[in-house]
Amino acid sequence: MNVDKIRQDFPILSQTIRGKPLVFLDSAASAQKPRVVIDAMRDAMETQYANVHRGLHWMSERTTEAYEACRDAAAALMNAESREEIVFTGNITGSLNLVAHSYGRGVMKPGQAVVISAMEHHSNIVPWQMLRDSHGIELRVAPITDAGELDMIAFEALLADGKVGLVSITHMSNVLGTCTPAARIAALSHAYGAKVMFDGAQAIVHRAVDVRAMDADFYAWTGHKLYGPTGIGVLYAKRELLEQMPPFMGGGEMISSVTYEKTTWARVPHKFEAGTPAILEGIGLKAAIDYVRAIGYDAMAEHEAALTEHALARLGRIEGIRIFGQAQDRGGVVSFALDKAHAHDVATLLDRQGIAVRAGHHCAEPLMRRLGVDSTARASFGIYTTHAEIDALADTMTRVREFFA
Amino acid sequence: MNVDKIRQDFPILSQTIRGKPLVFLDSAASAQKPRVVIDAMRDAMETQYANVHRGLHWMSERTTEAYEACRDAAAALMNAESREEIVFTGNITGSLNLVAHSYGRGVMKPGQAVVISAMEHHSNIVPWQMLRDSHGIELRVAPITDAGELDMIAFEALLADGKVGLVSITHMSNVLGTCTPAARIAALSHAYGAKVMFDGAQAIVHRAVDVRAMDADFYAWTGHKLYGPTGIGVLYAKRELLEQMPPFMGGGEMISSVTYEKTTWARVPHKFEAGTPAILEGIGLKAAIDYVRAIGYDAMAEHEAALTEHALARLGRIEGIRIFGQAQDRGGVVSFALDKAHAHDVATLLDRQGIAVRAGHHCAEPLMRRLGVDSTARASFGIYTTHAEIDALADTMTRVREFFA
Amino acid sequence: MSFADDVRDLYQEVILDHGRRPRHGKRLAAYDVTAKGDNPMCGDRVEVWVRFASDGAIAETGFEARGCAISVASADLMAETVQGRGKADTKALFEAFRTMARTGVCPDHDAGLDEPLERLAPLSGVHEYPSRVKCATLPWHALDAALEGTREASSE
Amino acid sequence: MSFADDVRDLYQEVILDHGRRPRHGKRLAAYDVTAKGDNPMCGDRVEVWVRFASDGAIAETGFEARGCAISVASADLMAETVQGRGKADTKALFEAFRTMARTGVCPDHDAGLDEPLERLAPLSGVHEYPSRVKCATLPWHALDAALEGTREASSE
Ligand SMILES: Cc1ncc(COP(=O)(O)O)c(C=O)c1O
Ligand SMILES: Cc1ncc(COP(=O)(O)O)c(C=O)c1O
Repeated sequence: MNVDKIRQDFPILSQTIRGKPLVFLDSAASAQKPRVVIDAMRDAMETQYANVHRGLHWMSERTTEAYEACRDAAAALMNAESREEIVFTGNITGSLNLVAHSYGRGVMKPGQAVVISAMEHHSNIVPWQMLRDSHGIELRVAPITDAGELDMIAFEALLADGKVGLVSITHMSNVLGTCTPAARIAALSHAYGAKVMFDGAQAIVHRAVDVRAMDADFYAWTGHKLYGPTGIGVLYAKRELLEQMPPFMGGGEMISSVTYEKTTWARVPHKFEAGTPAILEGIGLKAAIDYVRAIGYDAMAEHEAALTEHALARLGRIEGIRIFGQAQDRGGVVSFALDKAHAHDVATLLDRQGIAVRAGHHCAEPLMRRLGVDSTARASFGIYTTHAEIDALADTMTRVREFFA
Repeated sequence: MNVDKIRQDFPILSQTIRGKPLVFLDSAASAQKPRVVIDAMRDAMETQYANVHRGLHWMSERTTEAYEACRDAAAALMNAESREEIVFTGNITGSLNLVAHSYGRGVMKPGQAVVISAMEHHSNIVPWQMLRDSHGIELRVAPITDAGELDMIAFEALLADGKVGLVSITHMSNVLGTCTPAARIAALSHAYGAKVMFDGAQAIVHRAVDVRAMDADFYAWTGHKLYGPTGIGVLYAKRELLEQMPPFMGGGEMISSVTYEKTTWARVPHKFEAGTPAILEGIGLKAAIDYVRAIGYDAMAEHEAALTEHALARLGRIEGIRIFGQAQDRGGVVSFALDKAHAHDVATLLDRQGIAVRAGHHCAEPLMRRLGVDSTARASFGIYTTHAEIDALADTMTRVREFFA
Repeated sequence: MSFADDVRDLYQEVILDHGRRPRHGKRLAAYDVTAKGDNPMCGDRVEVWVRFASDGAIAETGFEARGCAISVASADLMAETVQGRGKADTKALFEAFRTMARTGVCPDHDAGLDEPLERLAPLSGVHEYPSRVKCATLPWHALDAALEGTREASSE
Repeated sequence: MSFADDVRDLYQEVILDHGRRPRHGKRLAAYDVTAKGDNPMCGDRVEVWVRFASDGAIAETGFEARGCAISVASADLMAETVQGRGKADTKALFEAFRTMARTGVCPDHDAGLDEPLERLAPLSGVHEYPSRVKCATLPWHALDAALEGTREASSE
C-alpha cells in the first residue's frame, strides 16, 4: 500500500492550518473524502440527478441505478446474503434507533433484556435506555477488563437467565481501539436465545466485516467514517428479522398502498426507508466503498496496525502520558492523557501546530467513568496517515508536556 | 428575473436525453442543484471538513461554523424567532415522523385527534396512521372541494368538539398545486385548542414562508426540493413545544450527560439531533438558501405564476386532456391525464423526447381516489423553467394524443 | 427523426394494437387457476385466469389489466404465446422473456422457444426504459403465480 | 517560530500561572450566593461562591473548577477583577469580557472598566479558538447566575 499515492487522492490533506501543514489525526470522528467520492457526488449533480424509484424518465432511472448500486456495494462489502438486507438510514445512530424501535418496541416483549458493554458510544446506550424507560426492557451492561477487553465470562453470565432478547455491542471501541470477538459474541448470544447486533462504526473502517461468517443478526455503520459523505448510515439485518419487524418511520417510498383505513408496507428493505432517500450520499458512499475495496482491507489493516504500534511505542515513551486500553486485538485509535494538563489544553496546543486530535469524552461518558477520567485526547488513523505524522504528534506531545511541566 | 442567466447556474440543464435537449419538468419531485450548492459541498470536502460540535481543532471549528450557518439561514428564511427553533432531520418525512413521535406520542393523549386533509402526501398521512394505531389517536380527514381547495367549513366542523390536538396540513399540494390559507388554518386550529403543523415541502419552493406571520406551531420542509442536497430536512417548531417534547432518537450529540441510570438531554434543538448530522448537506443547503434569497421569492413566485398560467392555457387547449385542480391560489405544479393513454405511457413518450415529467400517484393515493383516477402525469416548474419548455411539453402532448388516438 | 419514429423503438404497432384491443382481455368463465399481480410502485394491476387442457398444457388464458399500454399488450401477447404450452415450457419462456425485457437481447434458449420469443420480441424495446420493464413482466409474474398455486405476485 | 512562541498567543504566562496556582480556587466558608456552571459539550464544571460587603459590592469570590487551564485561569482572574464591584458593574464587565473573548477586540466601554479589562486581556487570545471561548466564559456565567439568584448556568 502506497500511502503517498493514497494521500494524493485526498485534496484536503495538502491544506495548512494556522500556518502549519495539516496533520489530521481525527479520522475516527469522521474521515476525509477521496477525490472519487467528491467527484461522484459532483458528477451526479452536474450530469445525472433526479428523484429516484418512482420516476419514469431517463434522469430518474439513471439516478435510481446509481443510488441502488450503493446497496449492492454495501451488501458485497459485508458479505450479506442479499441486497434486500441492507437498509439505508441517516447515520449509524439512525440505524441503532431503527432497531431499538422496530425490533425493540415491535418484536421484543416487556420483561426481556438488552445487553450492551461498558465501552459503548452514546449511540449504542441511549436508544436502549429509551427502550427501557418506555417499553419495560431491562438494560444490562457487560463489564470490561482493565485491559479494555470485553469480559466474556461476565458477559455470558448476563445471558444465563435466558431473558436477553438482544445483545448490542461495539465491534471496535472508538476510545480504546478494542476489537471485540464478534463471532464468539454472536455464538454465545444465539446459544442463549438472543439476537445480536454490532456497532461497526469504527470496525468497518479498519477490517473486513463478514456478517455471515460472524453470524450477526444486525450490523450497523455510518458512511462518513468510511471515507464517504455525511447523511447516510447503513443497517444490515437478516431478512427474516426485517420481515418480522414493523416499520420505524412512515411516509413515501415505504408503502405498498395507502388508504386512510389501512396502509400496507413496501417490501424489505424499502419498508424501513421513508421519504426521499439520501440519493447523492448513496452515490458518494458507493464510490467510497469501491475505493476502500480497491485498496483492500488486508493492506489497510496492516498499515493501521503498523501505525498503531508506532504510536503506542512513541507516545508510551513520553513521561507523564497515560495510554488507555491494552487490548490484544485493536484498531487504529489511541486515547491518552497527560498528567499535568487537561485534554482540552493538549488538543489546543496540538491544533496550534496543525495537528488535529479529538479531546473530550468521545460520546462515551460511562466508559470515561470506568477509566476514572473526565476526558482523554485521542489520535485516530486512516489510510492516509503516515508514520511521520505520528512522529509529529509524539514530538509535539513532548513539548506540550514541557510547556505544562 | 433573468431565466437564461439562472439556467447557466445549473450545469445539468445543458444535458441531452436520448439525443434531445433535457426539458426538466420534475422539480416538484426533486429540484436540480445550482453550481453554488455543488461548489459549497465540494469545497468543504476539499478544504475544510471534520466532524462538528465536539472538535477543538481548527477544521472542526470551521466546519461547525459552516454547518451551523445553515441553521441561521433556515431561521431567517422562515422568519423564526430564533435559530434554536430549527431542527435538522433527514428529509421532511423525518421531520413529520419526529413530530408524530415526540409530540404525538410524547405530548398528546389517547383520545385526542389529528386532522389532516384529503390532499396530503403519504408522508403526512402514514405517520399519523401509525400514531393512531399505536397511541389511540383518532385520525380525521378534512375534505377538499371539487376545485381542489380545502373545505374550510368542513375543516372547522372537524375541530368543533375540541378533541383535536394537532392539525397537520399541506401548505401546497404536490398534485393539485393548491396553496392552503395557512394563517386562517392556524387561527382556526388555535381557536379550538389545537396546535398546527404545515407540510411545506412544496410551498417553500414557491413562496415566502413566514412562520410567525402565519403563527405555525410546526413547519416542515425538505432540502432537495429547494435546490439543495438530499439527506437533509428541516423542522421549525416553536421553542416552547421543543422544550416540552421528549426526544425522538437517542445517541451522540443529543445528550447533556449520560449515566446508565439517567441521561439528560441537550438543549433544544440539539435534543432532537442524534448522531453526526448531515454536515455536508447543511453546508450545501445553506448555499441553496442564499441562492434562493438572492433571487427573491417575489421574482420566483411571479415567474412561476406566469409559467403555470401558460401551462394551464396551453395544455387546457389540447383535446382529451383533463387538468386536476382549479384552486384560486396555486403554485407551479400541473397534474393532467389524457383520455386515450395511461399516464405511464404519456411519461415514456415525453421522456423519449427529452421531457421529464412524473407519472403515477405522486405518493398521494387517497387523493387519487378522491379524483377518481389511478394516476396522473405531472409537470412541475422551478426557477430555471422556461416558457419554451412548456411549449415543448404542450406540442409534444398534442402528438402523444395523436399517437394514441 | 420524427416523433413517431422516435417512439417506435418501444411503441411498435403490434404493441399499440394489442394494448388497445387485447384479444384475451377477459375473465374466463371456467378456469383451473388464477392469480393477481400488483406493481405497487406504479399502480399497475393484472389478474389472470388459466384453463388447462387434459394433457396439462395451457388451453386458454384470460386477463383483466389496469395499467399502461405496455402491460396490457404484454399480457395479451403472453396469453397468445403460452397457449398450448406445458408448465415447464411456459416457465422457460418467462425466464427468456424476462432476460430479453431487461437486456434487449434474446438469451440462449431451446429451439422450441424460437417462435414464441419472436412474437414477444416487439416488447424487447422496454430494456431502454428500466422502470417500464416491470410493466412488461407483471402479467408473467401473475401467470407464474397462478401456475405455482400462489394467488398473488408482485413485480416490484 | 518556536513551539513556545506559537502557543503564547493563547497560553500567556499569566494564564499558565493562574491556571496552575489559582489564588481564589477555594470554597468560601461564609458566602451569600453561589451557583454552578456546566459546559456539557466538553465537561468543564465550575462552582462559585460570593460574599457581599455591606454596601452590596462583591467582597470576595471563591471557586472550584474542574476543567482546562483556560477555565481555571479565567475563574481566577474573574475573582480578582470583580472584587469591590457592584452587581451592575460586574454585569457590564462580563458583557465586555464576553465580547473580547469572542472577537479579540475590546468593545467600547465605560472608562471604569479600563483597568479590569486590561487585566483580563490575556484571555482575549481565545477568540482564535472558538470552541475554547466557552472555557473562558463559563466561570462568568456561573457568577452571573449566582448574582441573579439562579443556581445553575451553562455555557453551551
Ligand atoms: C407535499 C409533500 N410532502 C412531503 C414530501 C416528502 O418529501 P421527502 O421525500 O423529501 O421526505 C413531498 C415530496 O416528495 C411533498 O411534495
Ligand atoms: C463506535 C461508534 N458508534 C457510533 C458512532 C456514531 O456515529 P454517527 O454519529 O455517525 O451516528 C460513532 C462515531 O461517532 C462511533 O465511533
